[in-house]
This record gives sequence, structure tokens and C-alpha cells, in this order.
Amino acid sequence: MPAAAAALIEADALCFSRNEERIFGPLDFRIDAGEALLVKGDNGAGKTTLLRVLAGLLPPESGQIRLQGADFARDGFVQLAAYLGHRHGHKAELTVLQNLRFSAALHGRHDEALLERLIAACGLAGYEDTPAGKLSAGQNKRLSLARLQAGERRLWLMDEPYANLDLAGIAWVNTLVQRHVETGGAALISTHGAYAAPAVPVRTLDIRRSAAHG
Amino acid sequence: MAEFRALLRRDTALMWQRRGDAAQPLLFALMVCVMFPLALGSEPTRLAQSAGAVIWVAHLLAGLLVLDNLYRSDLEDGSLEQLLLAPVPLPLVIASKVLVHWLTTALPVLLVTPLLAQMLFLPDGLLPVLMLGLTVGSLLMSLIGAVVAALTLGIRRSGMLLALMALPLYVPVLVFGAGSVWSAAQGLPWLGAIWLMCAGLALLLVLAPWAAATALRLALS
Amino acid sequence: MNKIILWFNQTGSPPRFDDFATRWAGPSFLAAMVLMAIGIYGALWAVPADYKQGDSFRILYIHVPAAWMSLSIFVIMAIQSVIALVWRIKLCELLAMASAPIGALFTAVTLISGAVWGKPTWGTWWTWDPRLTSELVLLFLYLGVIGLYAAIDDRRAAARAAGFLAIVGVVNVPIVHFAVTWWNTLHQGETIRLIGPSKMDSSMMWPLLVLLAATKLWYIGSLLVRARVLNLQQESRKQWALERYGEVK
Amino acid sequence: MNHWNYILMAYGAFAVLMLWDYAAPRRALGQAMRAIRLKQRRGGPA
Repeated sequence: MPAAAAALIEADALCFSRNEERIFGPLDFRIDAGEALLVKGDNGAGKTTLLRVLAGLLPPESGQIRLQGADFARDGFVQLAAYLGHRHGHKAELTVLQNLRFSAALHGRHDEALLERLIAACGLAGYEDTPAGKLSAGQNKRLSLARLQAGERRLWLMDEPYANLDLAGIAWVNTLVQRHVETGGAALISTHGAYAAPAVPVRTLDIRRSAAHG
Repeated sequence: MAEFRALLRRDTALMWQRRGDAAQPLLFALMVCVMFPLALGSEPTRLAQSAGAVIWVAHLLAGLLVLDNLYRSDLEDGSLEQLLLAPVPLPLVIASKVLVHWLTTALPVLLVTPLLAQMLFLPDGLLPVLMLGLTVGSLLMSLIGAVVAALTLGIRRSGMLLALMALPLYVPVLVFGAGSVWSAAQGLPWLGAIWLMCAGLALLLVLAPWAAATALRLALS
Repeated sequence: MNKIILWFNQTGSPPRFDDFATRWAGPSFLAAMVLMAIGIYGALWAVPADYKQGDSFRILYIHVPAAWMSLSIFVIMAIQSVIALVWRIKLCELLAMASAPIGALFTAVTLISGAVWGKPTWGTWWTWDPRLTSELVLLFLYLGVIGLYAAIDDRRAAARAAGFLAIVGVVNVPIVHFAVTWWNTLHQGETIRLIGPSKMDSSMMWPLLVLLAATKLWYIGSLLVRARVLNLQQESRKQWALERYGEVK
Repeated sequence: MNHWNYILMAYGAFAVLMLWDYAAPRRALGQAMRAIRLKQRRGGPA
């Protein structure tokens, strides 16, 4: 595993408030290549907010985010990371293949073989031409995860990846993350339930305790 | 610019899936143009005098009506978030969105404008002036609308607020557009107004996508 | 550059601003009221009647300062929004959003006084005079900014979005003015100069200058109170607010 | 002093709007302070 000196992503004394009410922070953590960070906290504790702050979608109140040692820059983030949100992230009217091809093309990947492989790996073989709207919640999650891999990014920010998945689905997500982490990638997974974590070096960050009041 | 082509391909595919929506602004503009004679009476000379203005206002209102779903569907299914986090400059994403939005909403009304002109007895000589003005004007309104729609994205029932914010920004477009038809009707030179709108268009083609991108990041933060 | 931002952040810190606003709101209102009284006295009694128009021109003595304030407040609001957006200074967000209602009010005064002035002069309440029409569009711009600020829940995001609209609006103001002037010459041919204080000779000017100063001071006073309210609403959880305004145990 | 009724109307509207601009923020200020006192009764910044 390449011993990257600086962490893929690092937060130091990161705080976020909405309407002068502290949502989380100060948070200090880092994620190196070859490991995963589990962010725990009950619903509404600010897990999604934390991911959106790390992605640069929300301005933090204070604190610093560093990507591979350098200060946070939007271009740096989009080259380094892929983001799995709560919602599907793809269009219900478009077919599985169209959605996947679009996401891959957006990240500069244009070869069809990659798409075929991802569809098969995510158990969506045969659904290539089905509109995403017709898929079940679990299948849509698989399509979102396929899109996540299409960009071939090193750092995965995953918001509740286990939601609407059955036990087999959860195990499958864990193997996916495990394979990604073992090949030099990293993942930040937010979850509210006590799901089995992927069999990789894991750190945990509990958001509830950190919400110290300013 | 493979990404831009990918964006266009995706937006046109979406447009094709929802081609039924194109009827919405078209029917609305038609209704406005039907209401007018019912209110004003069917006397040709009176209708002819206000035909250009009525068609312009119908275009403006039809555009305003459908402005809200420029980003709304992408926001709700999370794809807007993915677009914000894609390695593609956001103004480019918005430019492709506005272009496709214009194709699905303003173009159908433009195509039906000759029919509207006949219904309101617009003198034949004025039709080219009206079409030219409306083409440039509808592009201007879509670009301005993209900025305003981005600002009201986070708000639930934002229809009325969207109109309140957009109307002052649409005033110059309406004044020069409808004014060019009126000047042509009076035999005055009318091309100057159209050139002014083209100048505005050249400016907004660059500024509006950037402004809408900034507004989008502000509204979503 | 960041020394200036640091200074702004320190002096603009909520408690410090609350002190400043509390101390200076009263005096500026007082000064404004005194000047207003003098100006209105001058406008109504001290200045001789105009031989042609009779006394209706006296309405201009509040119409012109209000019109001037409605425009300059929008520009001030846009400048504060630029500072707030670029350097993220919370104080400027508060000042910008507190200015919007005051500007809308002055625009309303301009429109009402313009309409009332039009009645004796042209026999109609509303004249599509290019300046009155631009003023009406300005009112919609104000209402747009106020509406957007009220519609978004998170106060900071609302201030950023409404501030951005103010900046877009200020760019639009001269364009609307140009378009409406062109529109006016197009539809009514050459019209006489409708509202022109310039034709007043200097002896009749002093109430106008006094009222111009009065409305500026009034804006400052009202701005300080309104900004203080916004400040308290946002900071209502903070320790300094609880100590200062909480119940004395 | 002819047209005095119009002058009265214009200055009256001016006075009413200025008065409202003076009074409304003061009332909001009172409410903001009251809100702080109520928050404090909720056990302060728990």
C-alpha cells in the first residue's frame, strides 16, 4: 500500500452551525489510504451535514479541511472523491445504462466495457434498459453504488450506504468497500445503525459527543 | 468538451422522456392570446394594435410559469448534488440545462407564434420583427430566469416569489422586444432595439451561467 | 487584506455592534426629526408660492429626497452585500438586510408623493413618467430582496441569497432606467420635463437640502435599530445576549 | 395656499410611513428581547 504521507482528507477543529446553533464540532479526524472511517450518530445529529461540509457544499463555521496535505479546493476534491448521497443521485426517467454512461462520461470515462463490468458486478445485469424509476429501492442503491465506482475516485464519501438494503445487500456493500480500501482507496461511511463494518482497518467518529456548545 | 456533449445528450434524453411537458407553456400562451380578444372584443383594428404586446406578455408569462422546474427535478432526486461534485465547471452544466430548457419551453411557443399572430390580426409585415425579437428575447429570459430560479431553489412554494424577483429583470427585455414591434408598426426604425437585445444576449451568454452557478452554490449552502 | 477583515470582525462583533447601535440610534433619529421639522416648515411656509403651479410644488420637497434615498439605499445595500459575500462579514449581512425595508419605504413615499403631485398637475393619479415608472420597478426589486430573505430558513444562507439578488438588482437599475426612458420617447414622443427640481432658484433650495440631510440621518437611525433587531434574533442563544437582556436574577 | 388638500395628503402619507418605520422596528426589538428572556427561562443555553 502506497504510504501516503499526508492523509487523503483531514479535518482539524471543524465546526458547523446553523442559525447560531452548533450542529457539530470541533471535530478532528483524518482518513489515510487503506482505511475506512465510520461516522456514527443518531438521525439528525449532523452526519449528512458533515459530509456536505467535507464536500465543500456547505461552508464550515470554523476549522480547516485539508486534502492530501493541501488546503481544501473544489477542483482537488472532485478529482479525489466521489459522493454517495441519501437520494439516488440519478434520473428516474433514464435507463440504468444511460445513467451510468452519463456519470462515467462526466468523470471522463468513456469505455463501454467498464460500464458492462460495473452493471454485472452490481447485480443489475439484464436491467440495462430499464428506467431507474422502475427499479426497487435496493436496486437503485446498487445503481448509485455502480455510479460511485464509475468515476474511479480514491476517496468515497458514503451517506447511509446501508439504507434500504437487506442483509445480503449490506454484506455486499461491505465487500465492495473492502475491495476498494484494499486497493489503496479510502472510505468515510456515515451510519446510524449498528451495522457490521467492512473487514478493513476502521476508525469511528461519534458526532453526538463532539457537539460541544460554543 | 466531451463532458458538455454528455450533459447535452443526457438533458435531451430527459427532454424526450418528458416531451409532454412542452405542451404546458404552449397551451398557456395560447390561452392568454384567447383571453385577450374575449376581453377586448373581436374588432380587428383594435386587436391588431395590441397583438405584438399581447404575444410578448404571453411568452414572458409562459416562460415564468415553467421556470421553476429548471433545477427542481434534479434537486429532488439528488442528481444536482452529483453535478455540483462532478469535475465539470458548473456554469457549463447550467448552460446545457438552460439550452435544453429553452428548447423544451420557449421554442414550442415560438413555433406557434405565427398562429397566435393570425388570431390577433397582427399585420403580416410585423411577423418577422416579432419572431426575431421573441427568439432573442426568450433566450434572454431563460438566461435571466436561470439565475433567479437558482436563488429560490431551497424554498418550497416559491412560484410567486420567483415571479416577483424575475419581473423587474425582465422589464428591459419586454420594453425593447414589444417596443421593436411597435416601432415597426409605426414605420420607425426597429432594428436598433433588436441589436440592443442581441448585445444583452452576448453579455448574458457568458455572465448568466456563471451568476447562476454562484447563486446555486449560495442557495444550496 | 486580512487585517482589515480582522478589524471588521472585531468591531463588528455582535455585542460590540449592539452597544454601538443602542448608543447611536436615538441621537440620529433625534437629529433627523429636528432637521425634518425645519425642512418641512421651510417647504410649507417659508418658501413663496410658485406663481404658475400654486403650492403643489411643495410636495416635491419630500418627493425628491425620498427618491434620492430610495436609490442610494439600494446601492448601499448592494455594496454591503458584496462585502458580506466576498469576505463573509456577518455585520454587513445584517446591515444589508436591515436596509431593504427602509429603502422599500422610501420608494413607497416617492411613488405616493409623485402620484399625489400628479393629480393637481395633470388631473390623473398615476402618470407613466419615466422616473416614476423606474421607481415602481425599483419597488419590485426591493420586495424581491425582502421576500427572498424572509423565505429562506437559515438566516445566513438567506442573507447570502438575498444579497446576491441585491447585486443583480443594482446592475439592473440603470438598464431599466435606460429602457424606460427609451420606451417613453417611443410612445409619447417628446414630453416636457415632468419632475424637475432644477428649475427652482437657489432661494427655494434650502428646505430641500435640509430634508436631504434629514432623510439620511433617519436612514441611519432606522438602520441601526433594525440591524440590532436582526442581530439579537440571530444571537439570542449566545451568552452575551442572555446576560444583557435576560432576566436579572 | 391652493391644493392644500393634496399637500396634506402627500405629507400625511410621508408622516404615516415614517412613523411606521420608526415604530415597527422598536416593537420587533421588544419582541426580540422578550424572546431572549423566554429562552433563558428554558434553562439557559442547555
